[in-house]
Amino acid sequence: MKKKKWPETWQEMNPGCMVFEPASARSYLTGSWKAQRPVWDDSKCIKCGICYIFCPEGCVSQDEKGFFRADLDYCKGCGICAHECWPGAIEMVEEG
Amino acid sequence: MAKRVGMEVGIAAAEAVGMCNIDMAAVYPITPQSHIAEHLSEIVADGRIDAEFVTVESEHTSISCVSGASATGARVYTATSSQGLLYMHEILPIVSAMRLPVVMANANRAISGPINIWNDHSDIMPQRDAGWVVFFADNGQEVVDMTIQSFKIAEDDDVMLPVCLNMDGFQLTHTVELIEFPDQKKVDKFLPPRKPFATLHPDNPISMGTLGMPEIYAESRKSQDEALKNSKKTILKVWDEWEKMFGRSYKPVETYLAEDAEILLLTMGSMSETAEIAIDELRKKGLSVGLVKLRLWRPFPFEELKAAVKKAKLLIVTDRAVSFGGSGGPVFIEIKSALYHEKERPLVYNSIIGLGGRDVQVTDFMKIVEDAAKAGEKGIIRDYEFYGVRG
Amino acid sequence: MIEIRWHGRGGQGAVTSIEMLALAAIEEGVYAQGFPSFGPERRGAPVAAFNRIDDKRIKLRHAIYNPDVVVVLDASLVGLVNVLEGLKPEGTLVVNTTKSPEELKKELNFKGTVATVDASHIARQELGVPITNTTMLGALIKAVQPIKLKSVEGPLKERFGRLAPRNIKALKRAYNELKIS
Amino acid sequence: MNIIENFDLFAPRLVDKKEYFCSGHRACQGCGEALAIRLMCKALGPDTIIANGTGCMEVISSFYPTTAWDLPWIHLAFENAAAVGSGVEAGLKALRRKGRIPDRDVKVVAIAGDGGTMDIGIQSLSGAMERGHDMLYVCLDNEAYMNTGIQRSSGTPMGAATTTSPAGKVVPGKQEWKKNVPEIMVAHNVPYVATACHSYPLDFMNKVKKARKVKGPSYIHCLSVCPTGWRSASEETIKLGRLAVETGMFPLYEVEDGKYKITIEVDELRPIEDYLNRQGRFSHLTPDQIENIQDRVYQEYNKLMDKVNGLHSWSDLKYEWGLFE
Repeated sequence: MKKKKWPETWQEMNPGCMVFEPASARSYLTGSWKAQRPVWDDSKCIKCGICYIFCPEGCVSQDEKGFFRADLDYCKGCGICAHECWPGAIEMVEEG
Repeated sequence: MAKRVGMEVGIAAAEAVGMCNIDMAAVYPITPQSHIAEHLSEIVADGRIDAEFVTVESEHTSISCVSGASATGARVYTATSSQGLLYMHEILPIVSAMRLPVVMANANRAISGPINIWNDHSDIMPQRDAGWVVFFADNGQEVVDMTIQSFKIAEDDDVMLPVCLNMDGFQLTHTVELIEFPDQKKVDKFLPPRKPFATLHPDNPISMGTLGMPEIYAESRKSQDEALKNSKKTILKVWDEWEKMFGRSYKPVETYLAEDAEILLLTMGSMSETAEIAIDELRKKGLSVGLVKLRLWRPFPFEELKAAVKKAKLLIVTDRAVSFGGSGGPVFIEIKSALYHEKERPLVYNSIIGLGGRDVQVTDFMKIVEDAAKAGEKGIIRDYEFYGVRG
Repeated sequence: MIEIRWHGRGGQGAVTSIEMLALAAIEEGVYAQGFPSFGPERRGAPVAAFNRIDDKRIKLRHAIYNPDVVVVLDASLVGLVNVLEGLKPEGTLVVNTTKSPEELKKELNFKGTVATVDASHIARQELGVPITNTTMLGALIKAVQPIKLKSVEGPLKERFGRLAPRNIKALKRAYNELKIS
Repeated sequence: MNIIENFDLFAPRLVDKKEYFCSGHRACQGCGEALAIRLMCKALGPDTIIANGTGCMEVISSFYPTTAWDLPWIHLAFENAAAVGSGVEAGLKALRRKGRIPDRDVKVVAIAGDGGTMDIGIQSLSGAMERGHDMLYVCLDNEAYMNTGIQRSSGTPMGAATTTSPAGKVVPGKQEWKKNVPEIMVAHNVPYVATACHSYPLDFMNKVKKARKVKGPSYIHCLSVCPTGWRSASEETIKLGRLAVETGMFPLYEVEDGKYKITIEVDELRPIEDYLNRQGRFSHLTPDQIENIQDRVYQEYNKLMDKVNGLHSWSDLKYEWGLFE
């Protein structure tokens, strides 16, 4: 079932506009903001994790093999990971 | 056993808070509220209650601080007056919108300028639309009773709204008088520890005080308005329970010799009792006159007020604040608009009295009523008047 | 109802007087009010304070304009403020002074009752300080009997603790030494 | 040049993998402040309550009916993060003592921007620090009122152009020096004060962890690069933070029990042009004006180094926090 974006009626409002579901902002996909996306060249990656630590979105994670990927549903394409990757393993590629 | 004592009302207010098993209080001193702050801090310092007393650096912080504590599930209290209440103004509507059951005493005092520390209601009236439950107490006994009731009302799951209890500065706060303190065991039964609806704790991380986009802002306001209106049910229920347990009755609109009266005088706060004497005197002179006392200011008790005034020919509303450039005092404006659609309604006059500590004596009330009665007989529509102003 | 106005100076404890009197009256089972003049007066400035005592519940909330009794804690105030203002013609004036009541009566041209006692002297002897608020309470009780002398002991004990006996002694001396005309 | 000098290579693997400030928040691309919060939360861990002052971070994280926070979070207004935080602390303290909530160490952390801390919020901050609540306050300083459209605050550096301190024909940007709030906090005798920057994540997180352990008030002033307000490239967010430190514009230090310590040593300060030239907000400055700023940077840096080299720790002075605790 598709989650409603807004409560439809005033009766559905939580008291005090409290939000009871933590981290529910994940329902909003900021990936649509990006004009470029990071692409990893695993052959150059030393698995240092600097891309992970410096991502303002917290959308970079490590896969089973230890390589890093951005969750493109959330990546805004800021380019920090590519800029900070000192072995040069990340390249920003234009969207579309 | 209930205890009958002589006590300054400000001190008694703090003693009443001390009976409510509060967890936290933050009170910033301001005349004429300071005795509440002082005495409550003494109760805490002497270990008579187990609570945190936070000595804040301003009223803006006292209201913010108790709100933070209330969000953790604590029972909280603050008190203020005049400029202090105005300094809180920014935060007041946030507290109600966040549905935090803060209880606050307001020792009514005029607002600057010119700076004036004496009693009137010009501090609370600008807070009319803050979304709080607002009460007025007439005497020390009511201050004590209503302080205890306020916690129960505020914290009820059907309410979850802040409550402001108004008590006239000096006239009440600095007067030593007879007060009957209820029995602590009965108070504990009446007011068990708070059971919060939701709390700020890592065991269940919730977000409080979120951003409302245009898509939901109006719905959030509507839901808050409904909550405040709906709180009257709980208020009546709590007062009913109070009467059964402690014998003293409380109503949103109290009346004195009003049932058959052709002329009604309407008052709020400590002047109401003085006005009762004026009613007695006027009755002796043969005037058909009675008194209506407004105890509940928000949510406004429309039904009760309409019922109380519908048979009268003339209603004289006294205001203790000015709505500059408006059509009268704030209470008058409210009541006049409330009666607009009524088929049976009195002529409504407005006297602005008792500003900034100007004493209103029995003879003043009599003069106000007698003058109005003359004009009322002829059906004259009157503008509001500043009673007794020189010039 | 009896209405009392107290004159003192800021810091002389007129507020304590009105509180003690109100508490004592309430302890006796009647109704009482005590309230200060609501002002920003500081130490030394002339101040007033008020009591109402009645066997019915007191509804009046305004200041006292026509007192039955005026109590003056400090003789120097007599020429300074009009202590007779609004005092009922048949009312009572109780003053801390070395003067006799007859002398003062003549001086002020007052037709009602005047009572005097050298409360400063008593207070200095009994309390070591010329603070006359509790002493003059004894004078007032003798002059108009608003309450029984004994009723005031409880509130004084609660307020003054180990200093209470000395205050009670001073109060009783004023009660006994008061001259009335 | 090795761009990750002072950076322990594989340490990122050691940090808490859980995101307490989750994806889906609506901060600008390359937002340093969002990164700072993300790192801060990792250092704090789950037993934390956040009291947030109004500002970018509150707005971008709490679109009702959703929240980016996986921590208990409260927001009331702009200037009262410290006041709300101190209330939360007092409430928890009483409820814990009375056995109404689990007896567990839960840290209250108040956060706000530079405007909410250094200008409109300094009263509530000072009050809370003076009262000694067990609370960490983190100022996320992006050097202007970014949430309302880049207006000048007391955190804005000399010469920077903002929308209320524009680079005009006569007045070239802001004409006042940045207010030194960490020093004001030191003057409150707070047991722990530090400056930090998201560009030094381990240094920042270590400071947060240290502050978390303090029983009493602590303060961290975190420079947070704002590409939107600074008119810089979004990918240079980390680099700019690093340059701020390397030029001495924003030295990283901590003051523990009154004892100053530089935590990121800089052998020789780089010229401030390296930092200023990469930001549009300074692009109008003339060489003379830059030289003037450079002199002041040296002076402030030397003042700081004097303190680093000269002061005792309070613990040497047998200082104890609180009389009866």
